[in-house]
Amino acid sequence: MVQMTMAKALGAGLRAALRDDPRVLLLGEDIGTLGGVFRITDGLLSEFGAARVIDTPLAESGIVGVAIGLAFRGYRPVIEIQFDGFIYPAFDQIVSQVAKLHYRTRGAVRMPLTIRVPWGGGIGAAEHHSESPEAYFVHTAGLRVVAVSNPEDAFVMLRQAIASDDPVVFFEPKRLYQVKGDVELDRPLADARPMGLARVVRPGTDVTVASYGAMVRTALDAATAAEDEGVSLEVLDLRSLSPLDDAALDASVRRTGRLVVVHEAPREAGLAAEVITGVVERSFDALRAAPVRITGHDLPYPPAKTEQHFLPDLDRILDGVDRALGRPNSLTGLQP
Amino acid sequence: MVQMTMAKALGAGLRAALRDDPRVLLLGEDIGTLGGVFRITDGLLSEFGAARVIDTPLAESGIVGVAIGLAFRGYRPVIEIQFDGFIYPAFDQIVSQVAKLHYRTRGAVRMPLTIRVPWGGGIGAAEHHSESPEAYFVHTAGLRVVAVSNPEDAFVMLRQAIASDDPVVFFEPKRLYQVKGDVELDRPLADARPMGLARVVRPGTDVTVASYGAMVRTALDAATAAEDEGVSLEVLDLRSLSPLDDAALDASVRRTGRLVVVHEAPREAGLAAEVITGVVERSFDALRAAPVRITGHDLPYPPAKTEQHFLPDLDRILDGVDRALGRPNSLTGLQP
Amino acid sequence: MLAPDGTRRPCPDLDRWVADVTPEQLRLMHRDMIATRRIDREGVALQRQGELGLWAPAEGQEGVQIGTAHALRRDDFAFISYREHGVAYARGAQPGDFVSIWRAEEHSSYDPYAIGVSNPQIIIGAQTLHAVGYAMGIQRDALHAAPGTRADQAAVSYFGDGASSQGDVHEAMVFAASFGAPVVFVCSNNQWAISEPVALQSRTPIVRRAAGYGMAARRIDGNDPFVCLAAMREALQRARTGGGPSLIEAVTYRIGPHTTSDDPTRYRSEAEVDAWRRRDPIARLEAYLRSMGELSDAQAQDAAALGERVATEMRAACLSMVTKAPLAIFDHVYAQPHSGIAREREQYRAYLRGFDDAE
Amino acid sequence: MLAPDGTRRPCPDLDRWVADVTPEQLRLMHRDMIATRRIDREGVALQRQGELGLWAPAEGQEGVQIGTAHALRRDDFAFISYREHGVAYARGAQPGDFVSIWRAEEHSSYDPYAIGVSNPQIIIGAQTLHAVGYAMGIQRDALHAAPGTRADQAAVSYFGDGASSQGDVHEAMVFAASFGAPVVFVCSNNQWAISEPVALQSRTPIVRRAAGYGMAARRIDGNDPFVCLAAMREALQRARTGGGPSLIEAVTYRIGPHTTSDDPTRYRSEAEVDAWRRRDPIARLEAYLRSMGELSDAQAQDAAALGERVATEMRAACLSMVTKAPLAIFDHVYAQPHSGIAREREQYRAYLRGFDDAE
Ligand SMILES: Cc1ncc(C[n+]2csc(CCOP(=O)(O)OP(=O)(O)O)c2C)c(N)n1
Ligand SMILES: Cc1ncc(C[n+]2csc(CCOP(=O)(O)OP(=O)(O)O)c2C)c(N)n1
Ligand SMILES: [Mg+2]
Ligand SMILES: [Mg+2]
Repeated sequence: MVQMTMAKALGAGLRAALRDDPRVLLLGEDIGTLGGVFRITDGLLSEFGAARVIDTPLAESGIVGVAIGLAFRGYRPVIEIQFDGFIYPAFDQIVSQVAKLHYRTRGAVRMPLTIRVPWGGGIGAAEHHSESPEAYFVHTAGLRVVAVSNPEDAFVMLRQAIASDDPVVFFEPKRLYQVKGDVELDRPLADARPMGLARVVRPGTDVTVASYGAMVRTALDAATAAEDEGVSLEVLDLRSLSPLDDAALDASVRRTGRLVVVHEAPREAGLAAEVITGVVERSFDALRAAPVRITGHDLPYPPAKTEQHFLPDLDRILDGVDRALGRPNSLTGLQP
Repeated sequence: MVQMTMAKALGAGLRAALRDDPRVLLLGEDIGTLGGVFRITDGLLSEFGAARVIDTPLAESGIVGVAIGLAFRGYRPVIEIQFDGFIYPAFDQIVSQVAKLHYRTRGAVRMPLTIRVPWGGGIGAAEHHSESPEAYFVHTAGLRVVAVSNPEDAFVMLRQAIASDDPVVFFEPKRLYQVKGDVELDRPLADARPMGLARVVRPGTDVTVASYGAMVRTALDAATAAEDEGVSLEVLDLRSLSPLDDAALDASVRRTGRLVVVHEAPREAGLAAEVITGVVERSFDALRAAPVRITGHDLPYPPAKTEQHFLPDLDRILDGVDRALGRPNSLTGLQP
Repeated sequence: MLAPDGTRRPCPDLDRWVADVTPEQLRLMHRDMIATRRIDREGVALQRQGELGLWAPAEGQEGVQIGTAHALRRDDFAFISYREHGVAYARGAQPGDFVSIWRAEEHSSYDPYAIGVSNPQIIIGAQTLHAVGYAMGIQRDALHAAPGTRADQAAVSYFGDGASSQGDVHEAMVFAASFGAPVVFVCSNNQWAISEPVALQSRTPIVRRAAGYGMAARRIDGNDPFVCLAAMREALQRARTGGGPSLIEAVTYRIGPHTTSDDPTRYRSEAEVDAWRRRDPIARLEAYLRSMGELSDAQAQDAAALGERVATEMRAACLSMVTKAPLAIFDHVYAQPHSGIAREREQYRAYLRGFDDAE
Repeated sequence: MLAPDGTRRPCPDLDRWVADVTPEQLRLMHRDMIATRRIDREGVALQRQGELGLWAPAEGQEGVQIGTAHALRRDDFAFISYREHGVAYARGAQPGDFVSIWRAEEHSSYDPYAIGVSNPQIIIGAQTLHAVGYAMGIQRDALHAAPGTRADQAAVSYFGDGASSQGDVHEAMVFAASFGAPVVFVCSNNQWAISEPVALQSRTPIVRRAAGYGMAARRIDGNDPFVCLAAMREALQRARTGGGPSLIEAVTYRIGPHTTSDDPTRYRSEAEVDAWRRRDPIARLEAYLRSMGELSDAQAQDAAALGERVATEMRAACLSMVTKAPLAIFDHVYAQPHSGIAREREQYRAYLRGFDDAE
């Protein structure tokens, strides 16, 4: 067990994958000499060479498209999209090709791509550098989508994603890159928690707070604060956004009867709607109150000086908890 | 009042818009001499000339990108995307530019684009020709999204979309193109039902069935069939997918206490999740049972010979109605 | 190389690439072109008879498809569009393979690895990037190739004149040039992208794009199968020997409609089509072979008979196709077990069972 | 046109385009270059002091930015990237305009229509298409221009060497050529895209791309402001007179880091930077003006003083910036009333009110 930042854990995950499987290779902008703008791939070029750590021309559709061709040839490409907001030029190749080729060819062609996306806000960045596009990919059948919230998961789930024979869109919360945590570097991958399962990161009894990525920490902070008020929150880290771990969600909501879902992405047709609708479909009888969404607003990401008004924080989560508990809250007295 | 197909009604809408506003122009692949692969723009090139009915090079990002530039210059471009599945190459320009430019420039630059999308399945087509990508755009703040279900709405809402100062993604169900209906060609636009409002297309008392596009007809058929069994369905045509007409949804659900949402698009993080979650948030107390989704499966669109197993039909809707009513249904006895 | 009337003209640039070609090889090309056209005609007929939803005819383009395909080695890999069934046929696709997609039974038919041809691509231009990536894979495999094994495969990407406008095709050329990838881009410039003439895509020959990437290129008569073979051999050899990517613009013509749904009378004249009919690639090779005394009537009849056989098999395969079972739509969405799809399949199974019970 | 040491060399191709340029005009260019550099230095300083989140320096690229911008007419329109503040300055952007984005107070500052410059584009290459569309709008306006009104505006798009790989830039050139749009593409090839050398994007000069579209083009010394002016005038005149689009590849160098977050020592040598420092565009124009006796010490001091004034104003504007009120984030999402945003704003207003009440 060692302490390391998420950035280092991701680098360690890539190194392990490159070492363990000669078919793994990395593609991206500035991932070579520079080691990536976040230095996740630092040192990998000199360790594994330019044939496996590939600085690409500046063209995201091209990156994903050639990765598809490499997968056709038996490789397992791991792509770094430089920032969340730069994945959209590759959308067609991801949605029409990566997600569909295995289905199209009835299994003849596998697409074991991993698309790493430095992700989300809270870092004071310029426009297009704080996006949370995960719902687009969750809505796209044929992809798996995961999000990590701590260095251990980053290290393990990245290797699981690379080992997966299905394409995985892998979301890395930028604002946690420099946060440290314990990482077990030597545990065999086979012994690790499967990528598709959620995790109860704090057990509780009154309200389930389901979240993922950077918001898990905020939810944990909210749970600590709530405890002071005598409210016990169960915090669930979804980890896998597609497929969702329905069993874990249902089990928690059946215990608490109340649900708050938290994410940075805008609300409309966002992931919280899927989580809530799924719980409603399966566990309507167990719900003691309407589930609550605490999310980004339905705006383009605002200028970073105002991003604290966009991003869910501890107080907004607690307000949502109040709603879920039927206690006075910000919406009390408002028209619905 | 005249009878015409939806295809003709759309053509009439474009003609009226071109006639009424010299800043309106059309862009797309094969929309000129050919009149579009669906002949929606038939005759418009000869009537309005090549400066206003523009056959473009084969490049969707290019089409949307130059339309943005035309909007910068004060034009109101109307784009035809040849088929739903070909909108993805333009995704970046739509999501990062069309949706954000007005916000980015604090209102200095308007983006009154209309992006017409021949849409959905049920026409026996090849891969990529039956997609239902609406949720991607609903999740994108800064866009308005509408879907039409009959010739009258097609004629009116297309002109409303073009007249809107905001960008509108306009979904046209391909399989209704040749279906006829009454169209009032002379009613002033100002007197028409606003684009943002839903419509109760069949009042009922037991279950609300909310839908849009081609599925509205299927829902109406289901309502007729249900009536024979003594069940009264209220069929709501959402029309505006973003923003949703919450008031109409709530009013209906508060009457019926039960909700079934129907769409062709895959379920996961699809629009039904948004509709249901919104209703749950606002009208939980009025719900007498868990709302139900009847949607496409979470697959890439399958080969058309099997599409009837993908697309919601009358029977699947009635099965959903049974679920909403707590009557025996296909899920009875299954694990959740 | 071959004039429209089939006379052999010297082509100093390319002659050496076909100096070793035997009459037998040319007869094989001729045979495959005949079969390709016969497949096409059967496809159109089947569509008219309601057996296929759509067909995208390649009539007139057999020269570039068969000429270039015959330059390929077994272990090369071609990434094709929806109109390149000639390439697939020449590489070993079976008659039934051509109908399952257009009958909408499947999204693709043959196993790409079995014949070294990708499933036909519908998204315009997308396959060009896949070819480049595949070629980059070839480069990487070569680094670790066991001594004595061949590591000099090439990838090919076919695409149309309309496709040349797509950003993906540009990015494919950028990547190919940047990495010196062993790939050949074959642009079948058939003058039309549905109703749009090539002049709308480019005011200058598409071949000139290559120089902008520092890529070798040739513009050839795509209705001359011989020159297609030669230019493709040259480009493949370049790829195999570390010379990097090439672009071939094959000037040809789509004699038929864009697809069976298209009505080309709306946008082009019969006179134009007729002029191109007189440049028919099959007649051209046939005239050449005949003038050399290398195609007997019996041989020509054999080729025609083979074409008939292929067409008959294709029709039989078409008519005997059985739509897959409903639950099969849930297969192959993922390569590994997936809780979401498993549940949906179960739910749909239960739903369908309700109908059985009802009966 | 100007050697690195400032001596005037004949340039037969382009001399006529600047034959009428007065020393006063050159002094104005010199002044704007000084101001641009001063803005840059202040931007970097402000970032280091924690007042800005980021700054993207243009140091070394003032020649192409100011040289080309001075060729524009008031009624032309430029679509720029995040690094073209020199263009914006020359067109009339105010000192405070340069900081609000990098201070993350706003996504854009000046009114694009007021100065004929778009908001700076961050998505690489996206703005090239906007310029082409704008130019197509110019063409259409010209069809209905009232007699005596000017209808011969041009659009310009600036972009980098890295951007040249993006599909959008290709599609922009395809559309521009296809429609003969009055647009000038200015590629500021500053040798680097963050850490990637231009050779990774293209093995051949980017200017050669133009011929592939049938577009006129020139590769020029981007550190020679005079030749930038000349080439831009030529290209603009082509646009204004129906000659269609042009590409200018201006060979220049990014002296600073990609942004203040970047560490260029990881990927390039000091020697390389030094070599380019010796080709400084400001020193070059200054030497030329001095050699002509057209820049007195007083005039040089005036230019420097103006630069100081701009920097001071920029700093003052920066430090006095007030972050907008929380609810302002809901403004301008839509141009017309929107039920969704209205409700969200109300809900957030109520939420914030809870804190007031609490206090
Ligand atoms: C991205 C995308 N846009 C549009 C289409 C619709 N479409 C199918 S074929 C075609 C024309 C293609 O022309 P070309 O590339 O010249 O190939 P050809 O059909 O002539 O063989 C178009 C526009 C598509 N399939 N994909
Ligand atoms: C679509 C997209 N991908 C990636 C980025 C990240 N990025 C910002 S600037 C840059 C390099 C751009 O290089 P170049 O076009 O040469 O312009 P320069 O920065 O040198 O002026 C990159 C990769 C981006 N902004 N947009
Ligand atoms: Mg073509
Ligand atoms: Mg650069």
